[in-house]
Amino acid sequence: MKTQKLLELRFQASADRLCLIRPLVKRVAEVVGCQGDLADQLVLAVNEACMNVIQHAYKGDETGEIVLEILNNKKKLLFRLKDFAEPVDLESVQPRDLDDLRPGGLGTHFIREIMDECVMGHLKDAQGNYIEMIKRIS
Amino acid sequence: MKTQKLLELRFQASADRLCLIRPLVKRVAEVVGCQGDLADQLVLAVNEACMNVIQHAYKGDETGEIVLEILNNKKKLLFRLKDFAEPVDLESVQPRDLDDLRPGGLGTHFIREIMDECVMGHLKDAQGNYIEMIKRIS
Amino acid sequence: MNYSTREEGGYLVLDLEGEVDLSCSPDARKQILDALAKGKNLLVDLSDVSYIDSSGVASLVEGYQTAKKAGQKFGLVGVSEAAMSVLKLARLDRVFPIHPSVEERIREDG
Amino acid sequence: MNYSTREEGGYLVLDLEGEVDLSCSPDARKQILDALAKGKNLLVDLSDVSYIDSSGVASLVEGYQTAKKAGQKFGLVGVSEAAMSVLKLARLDRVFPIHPSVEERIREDG
Ligand SMILES: Nc1ncnc2c1ncn2[C@@H]1O[C@H](COP(=O)(O)OP(=O)(O)O)[C@@H](O)[C@H]1O
Ligand SMILES: Nc1ncnc2c1ncn2[C@@H]1O[C@H](COP(=O)(O)OP(=O)(O)O)[C@@H](O)[C@H]1O
Repeated sequence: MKTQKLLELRFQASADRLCLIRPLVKRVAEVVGCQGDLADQLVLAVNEACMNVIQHAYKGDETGEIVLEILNNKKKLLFRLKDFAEPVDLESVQPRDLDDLRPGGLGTHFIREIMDECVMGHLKDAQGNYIEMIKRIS
Repeated sequence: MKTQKLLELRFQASADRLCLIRPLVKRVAEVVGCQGDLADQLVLAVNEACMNVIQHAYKGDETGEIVLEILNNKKKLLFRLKDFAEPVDLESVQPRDLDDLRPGGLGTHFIREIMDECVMGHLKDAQGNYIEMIKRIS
Repeated sequence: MNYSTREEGGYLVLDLEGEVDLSCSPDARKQILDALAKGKNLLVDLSDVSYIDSSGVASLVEGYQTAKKAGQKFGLVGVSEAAMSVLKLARLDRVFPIHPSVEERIREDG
Repeated sequence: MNYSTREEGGYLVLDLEGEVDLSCSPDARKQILDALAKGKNLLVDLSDVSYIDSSGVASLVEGYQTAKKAGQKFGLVGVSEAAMSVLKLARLDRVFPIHPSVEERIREDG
């Protein structure tokens, strides 16, 4: 099976969009064979990546646009999130040390725990950033 | 409240995408205040409109692209579906007479029963068609 | 959508389960028409149908009409709320013979 | 997200309900910090939480740390499966005092 784009979503960088996107991500996960807890975890990871774009890339500017592309093939499910904000300092994207208890700093940790691969970069053909998150399907 | 675009979805004109879109439409309906049966009916209507694009506008060509935009304001929820197929004969889009029992011909009837307004037309800035379906929110 | 079949009281019962939409209604249609082509009396059990669209309903209409022409029995049983509200929208809730269960249908057949 | 509060056995119990995400976690945070600012011992009931994200978890961490500094009691009760699996991912299931119910917490307080 070749890699196919299942769908593409575009929405404003606003927290009230997150609840609309979660059921879709959950259904996608289920349809490609991720059941129960794993589907919920993928929902969490995609949600956290969107939150980071809203809070850190667009810094709360709700007019910013987010694009979520979901692709799959027989072996993996790929979530690609794009923003058109100023290029972010990729080195600064780090989870906190979990033993250093403080509010925050969990999002990137969740994403890394849940996904099998995760790459961030700057868009080539426009101003902005992307994050690609891959989950292998067994 | 001004009219805002809640989100935009793009997907190929393939029947296997429909099950991914339904949970999103359902959540949107619930979030704007359409509960239970009404949310399910809106899911059905949007699904039927997508089916018609897949079957009649693109005539089964799964490489065709469908765009679903969902907008709302305090008074209404708007679903705008766009395709880039050859312009369709708008006069031919008619439900069957329900008393004339035969398989098929129910989709447009469902849409008209469920939605408060429904307009079809040809795109202005590209080859293609649109259907706008409006549900008033009380 | 999943489906399974069983024999009960002179009927073939076709159990449909899950979402009966355009991606699988051709399958449902085939199951229905195949059963009728074998001369079976057919009941379609919709109790586990969580969603059905117009293409799924069209398969049921085709089954109903095919059975009628051939003089075979046809009906729906255990129609879920989700399916019933679609049948009502299509004004088909009074066209199809509908019973709460296979047993009730058999009892009514007498 | 919905929330409500009640008093039980010397605690203020804050019931969170539904999805605790970025759109409402500032609200949850405010409820938690307001209760602690009033000098209450606080239990957050998560039994009806169907989803919680890192911003919701951050509010709980902030409550826990604020209470600790002020010498007030804090804990989670009735943590739903959905919430527990997020707390586990964050390795916080062994940091927060967690009890099945308010009664159990009170019993253990002695
Ligand atoms: N999409 C992003 N754009 C810019 N910076 C980011 C992005 N995602 C994460 N970061 C940076 O990485 C840090 C850690 O992120 P995270 O673990 O999600 O925790 P939090 O968002 O609570 O700070 C953030 O504080 C931020 O500096
Ligand atoms: N999006 C569309 N593009 C082109 N033709 C359409 C479209 N939607 C509906 N039609 C026309 O209207 C007719 C009735 O549609 P409908 O009530 O949905 O029933 P069915 O799709 O089962 O034929 C279709 O047979 C088709 O000719």
